[in-house]
Amino acid sequence: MQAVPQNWYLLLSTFMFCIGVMGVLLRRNAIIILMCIELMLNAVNLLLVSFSSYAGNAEGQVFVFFIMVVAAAEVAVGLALLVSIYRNVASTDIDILSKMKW
Amino acid sequence: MLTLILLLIPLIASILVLFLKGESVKWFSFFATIVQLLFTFYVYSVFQNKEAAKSLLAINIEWISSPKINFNIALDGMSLLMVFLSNLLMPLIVLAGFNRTQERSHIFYSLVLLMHFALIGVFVSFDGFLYYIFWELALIPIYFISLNWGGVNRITVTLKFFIYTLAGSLLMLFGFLFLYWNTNLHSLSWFDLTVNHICSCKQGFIFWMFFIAYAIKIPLIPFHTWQPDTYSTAPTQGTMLLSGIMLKMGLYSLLRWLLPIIPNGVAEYTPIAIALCVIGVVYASVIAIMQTDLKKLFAYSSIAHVGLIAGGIFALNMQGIQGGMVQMLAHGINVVGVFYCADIIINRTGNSNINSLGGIRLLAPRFATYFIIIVLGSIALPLTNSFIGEFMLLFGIFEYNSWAAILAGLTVILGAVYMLRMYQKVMLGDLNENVTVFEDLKWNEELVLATIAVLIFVFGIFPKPILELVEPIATEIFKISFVK
Amino acid sequence: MVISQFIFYTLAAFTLLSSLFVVFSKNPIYSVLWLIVCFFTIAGHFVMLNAQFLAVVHIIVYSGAIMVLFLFTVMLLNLNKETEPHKPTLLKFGAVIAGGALFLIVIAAMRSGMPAPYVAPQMSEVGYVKNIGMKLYKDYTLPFEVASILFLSAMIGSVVLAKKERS
Amino acid sequence: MTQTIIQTSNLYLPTLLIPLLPLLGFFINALFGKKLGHTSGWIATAVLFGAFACSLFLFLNLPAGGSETITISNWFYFKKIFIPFAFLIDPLSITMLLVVTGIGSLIHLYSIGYMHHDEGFSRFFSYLNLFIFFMLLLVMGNNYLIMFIGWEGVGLCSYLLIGFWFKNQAFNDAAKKAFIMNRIGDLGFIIGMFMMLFYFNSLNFDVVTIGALKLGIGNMTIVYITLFLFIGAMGKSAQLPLYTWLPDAMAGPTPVSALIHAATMVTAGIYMIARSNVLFSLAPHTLDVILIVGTATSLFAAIIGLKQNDIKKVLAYSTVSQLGLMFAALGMGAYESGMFHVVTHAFFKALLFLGAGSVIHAMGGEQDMRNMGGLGKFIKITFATFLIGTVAISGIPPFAGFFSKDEILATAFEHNKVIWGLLSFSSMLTAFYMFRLVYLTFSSSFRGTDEVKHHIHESPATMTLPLIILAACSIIAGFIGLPTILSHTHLFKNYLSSVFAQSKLILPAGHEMSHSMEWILVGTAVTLALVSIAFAYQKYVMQKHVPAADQDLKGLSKVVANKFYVDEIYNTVFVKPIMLLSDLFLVVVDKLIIDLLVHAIAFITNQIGRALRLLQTGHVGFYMFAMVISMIILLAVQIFVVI
Repeated sequence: MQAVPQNWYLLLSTFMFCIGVMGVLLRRNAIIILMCIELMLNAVNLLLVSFSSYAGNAEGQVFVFFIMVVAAAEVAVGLALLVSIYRNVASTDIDILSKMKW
Repeated sequence: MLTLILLLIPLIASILVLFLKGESVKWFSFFATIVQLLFTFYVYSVFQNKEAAKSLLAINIEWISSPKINFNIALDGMSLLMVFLSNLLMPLIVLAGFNRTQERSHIFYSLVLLMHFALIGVFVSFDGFLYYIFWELALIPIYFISLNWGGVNRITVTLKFFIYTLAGSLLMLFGFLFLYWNTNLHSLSWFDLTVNHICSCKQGFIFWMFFIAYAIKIPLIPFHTWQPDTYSTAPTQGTMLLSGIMLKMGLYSLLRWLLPIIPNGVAEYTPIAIALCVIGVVYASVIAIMQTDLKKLFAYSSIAHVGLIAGGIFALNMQGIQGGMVQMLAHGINVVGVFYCADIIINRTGNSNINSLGGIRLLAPRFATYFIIIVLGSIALPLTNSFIGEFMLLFGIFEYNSWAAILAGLTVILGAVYMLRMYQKVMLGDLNENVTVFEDLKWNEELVLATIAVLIFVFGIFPKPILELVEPIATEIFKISFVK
Repeated sequence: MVISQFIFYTLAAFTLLSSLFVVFSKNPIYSVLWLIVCFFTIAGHFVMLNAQFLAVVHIIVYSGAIMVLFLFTVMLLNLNKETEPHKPTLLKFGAVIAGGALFLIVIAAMRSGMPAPYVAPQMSEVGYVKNIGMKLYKDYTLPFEVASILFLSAMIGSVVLAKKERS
Repeated sequence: MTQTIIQTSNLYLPTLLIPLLPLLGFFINALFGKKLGHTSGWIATAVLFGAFACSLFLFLNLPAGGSETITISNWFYFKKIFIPFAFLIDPLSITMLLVVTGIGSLIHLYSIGYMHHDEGFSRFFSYLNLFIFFMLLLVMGNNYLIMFIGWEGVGLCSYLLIGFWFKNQAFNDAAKKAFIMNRIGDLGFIIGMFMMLFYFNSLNFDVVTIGALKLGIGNMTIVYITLFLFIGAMGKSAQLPLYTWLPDAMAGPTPVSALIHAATMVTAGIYMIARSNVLFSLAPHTLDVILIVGTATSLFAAIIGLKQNDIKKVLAYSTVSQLGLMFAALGMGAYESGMFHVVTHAFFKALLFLGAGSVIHAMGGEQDMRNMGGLGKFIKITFATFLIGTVAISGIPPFAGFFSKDEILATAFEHNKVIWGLLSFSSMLTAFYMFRLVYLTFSSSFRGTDEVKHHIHESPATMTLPLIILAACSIIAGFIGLPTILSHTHLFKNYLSSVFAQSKLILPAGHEMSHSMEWILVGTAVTLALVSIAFAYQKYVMQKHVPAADQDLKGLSKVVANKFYVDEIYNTVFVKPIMLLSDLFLVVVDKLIIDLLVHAIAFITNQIGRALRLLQTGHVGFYMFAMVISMIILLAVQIFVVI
């Protein structure tokens, strides 16, 4: 029924992942970086689901489910952190946050 | 099974002590070590019966299947000797702490007992990996003992000691891994390793890995610089543990994990090892002559003595090996006595410089008597315990090379020089102005010193049981390690 | 079966484009919005892969919860085009090149591990709610419950973090 | 090989009792001495008389020329080498036993009086008993290791007794010096034992002897063994170059000087060589060395003795000189003569020391002869006995010293005329300085303060009785060894003949000396002694010459009075460099080189850490770049390198 070769999914998710990486490198706004991470996570999700479907194995989808759980928790905590950082330095620019060295 | 009990008594005691407070801590520790000592005598009686011993003393359970690591503990003559030494000294070390106030004594004694556990573990394990675990475990309690209860400058000194020994252990671990992958049995069991030698081309490499680890622990020249500082800084009971038992770990390991495992490697590098040992004997003795700090003087004398033991072991002949074993026992007893005497003096006078002491014999004649007995024991007067060991060791070295024996024999002269010089400056003469009051021995001090004095004579006059105990294993090690 | 291929390509194009927009939009608000689009297309992919349950959950969790959170935060912090910090141009080039290089190298690395170009399609029903439900509640009960604890702690954590500190 | 069988000979019990009695005395005095008070001295003396009685029993019951080994246990063993704890009873050891216990008990008796006022009274007697115990072990052991126990043990007791008054650091220095000098010799002894173990696999006297005989005369192995053993003897018996401790050892109480540093311990070296006579006979080179060292020591010490003013120092140098004479005898293979002189010397030298002790006792601790004089009037018994001792040591017939000395000189004349000349000269000097001592001390008028003069008194009976007994012995002891010109049976030689029988076979037999020649030699010796006595009389009695104060000395006499500066030379050549070396090792090698290396390693690690931490910029962007680039590199490596 599925006429799309799995390779395409691989390529797609890899490409998406790389876009996410590029975004992380490119932007300085912490919120955007967080979003790019979501993008990367989704690329992985897509890959997992495609494998699960093609192999007829439900484990992959269960895994994706848990990734979503983690992603949701991560975003919640991450954003809370960002808000509290913003409250202190009035910016979300990651280059300002360079106190953690040596 | 009996061996396991021997191993567990200190561990359990170490945990239980944590729940006690005040004076009961000391009494409980003392009680535990005495129980352990009595039990050792029982084990010895079982050991004499060869048939029963086999089934009762050895345990070999698979622990980790891959890599193949077994929980393999057993007892043979040499192990039993070392266990006996530890268990003999432990009550004395605990007793030495009576009448002394100590902060957080329950933690202190817990660490001491934990150390005891680890030391026994080192002596009874017959699996390389298990042995390594105990070897490293022994380092932890003594580190904290020196760090928390030590003297001036303890942090730097303890760190130096810790890193020194750890570096050596790392090499040994590396050696063990190398050994594991390069023997065709893929096992670290002592019984396998002694039968199934690694290709002699690789033994030289392993020799250095192990030798440096042991040379640091023993310590041999030039790996000794941690020792004088550590001895003078650590609390007395720590020093007694270190010098009395922990050093013996290195010597014991030479005999257990070096000679029979890689005989060709040992045979190849024995000249260098003996040269280091013999030079060390003279070098440390000469330094000891001019030392003014009491504890440092004894530390250097200890380096000289253990250098002689190691030299005898590396002579690779029967009397050297057997003499080494006997001398380990003797040196353990003597060095503990010597350091305890030093502690009594320093504790009473608050002074460790021998030039500002003197005339103590006038005030404390009983202490002076015990001290001179211990001093004579450590300069190996006949009929004291270290004479026979020293005689056999020197003869062992003599058989290897007569010039080396003459050089090492200088310890006979130099030992007398520094010990008598020390005794004269500290105990004899008229009272120094720094020494005005010197209380004679308290009951616990007298008990410790009297025990040591008795032991010095007992093992000097009746050395035969000890020699017979270690003879089979010494013969075995000699046969395995004898390379044409 | 051209239709499914057509749908895939369209969705894929949308996915990639929207994610590129996420990265390159100047205004954070637009990034968020494009991300929502992206998530929807991914949900579409899930449907295509017969993973209906996940598709629905994806929309609810990501587009519904997470993205709202993002949007809310962006607006709360009043981030806009003017406040948006920028990297030097050289670094931007570097980032693009690094991303491209990573893509190439990952593809190259996967080359040997790629499945055959055409895999016999499997009529799978694993993505149905019933199957996933059985899996989750029978085989993965413990992780499922642990996940709820994770959520709880995340919730408490974010409340604690976001709460205004009294000084 | 194992000798575990316990002999049930009738000698077993007395043999065992001989060393055990003094040991028992030691324990009683050491543990209960404080409570016993002055009784402890009597106990110590009693046990020694018991030991003497046992020795006499052995002497009477041992069949002539026989020997008996009494094994107590197997002390220890390794490999195939067994070291038994066993005693050898033969004429040689019985001779020594009688000397040690006999003179020992007299000196114990004397000490009761001498040490009466000392607070360490019981301690003194416990040490003395311990010393006797070790000395008996030394004498009785049937192998070198048992002998070595005694050997080191007497060294220890000598250390304890020299430093008996431990408040005085100079005395302690002397004690330490004695112990260390002895230890130098002991190292030689140990090495000798190793060689015996190595070549003969045993330390038993009989086994070693048999093994050595197999190797034959002049074998280098035996030469080395005997040389090392001789080093041991040099230390113990105060020969050149290790003699310097003996004069210093006079710091101890006078009975100690008499017992340990004159009569018994210092003769241990001679006993040891006599015991291993076969070995030494097989090594002619060693015998030559012994002869030269002995002669040199005898002369050297006699010369130093001429200029000493401390009454005990004179006796000490005379002891060194006499020991040298004994070694010279041994070096010529005349073991019996050496042993004979040991016995006679033990009597008269103990007598002299005890007499000196009595003088010091009378003078209230004064030892400088320049402050004495005219004491003969005050302490008559002491004077009389001391004079007998002096005559005996000077070699005037028929006193004991004459016979033994004459025997040695006769052998020397036969052996080598130069040696004879030197030894004769040395005994002439002996006669001179001994009479110088007597004249300065006892004749003319008193030179000390009135306070001291008032104090002078004769010693109590416990002190004078031993003096009288010893004086009697000094007169008659010589008759056990009459020279051939007077008698056909040399009792002493006959008694010991079984011990030295094998050596006699090895050594080249000397031709019998003609009687006329012997008479000439005796005449020469006596004349020389009389001449030097007359010379001393002329100088110190007629001219009333008193030795000058130390600072007035000039030239050669200053050098001699300062003992040829040997101590100072040793100090600069050995002690100072070792101390310097010690500091050098500690400061340069330990602290500088080794610790520098260790610290260098730590420093390098530290610096690397310092450099690497700069990578930690704190910029998240940088970290992410680093991460991605590392990922790329890793994957690239995986693709292009590994595959």
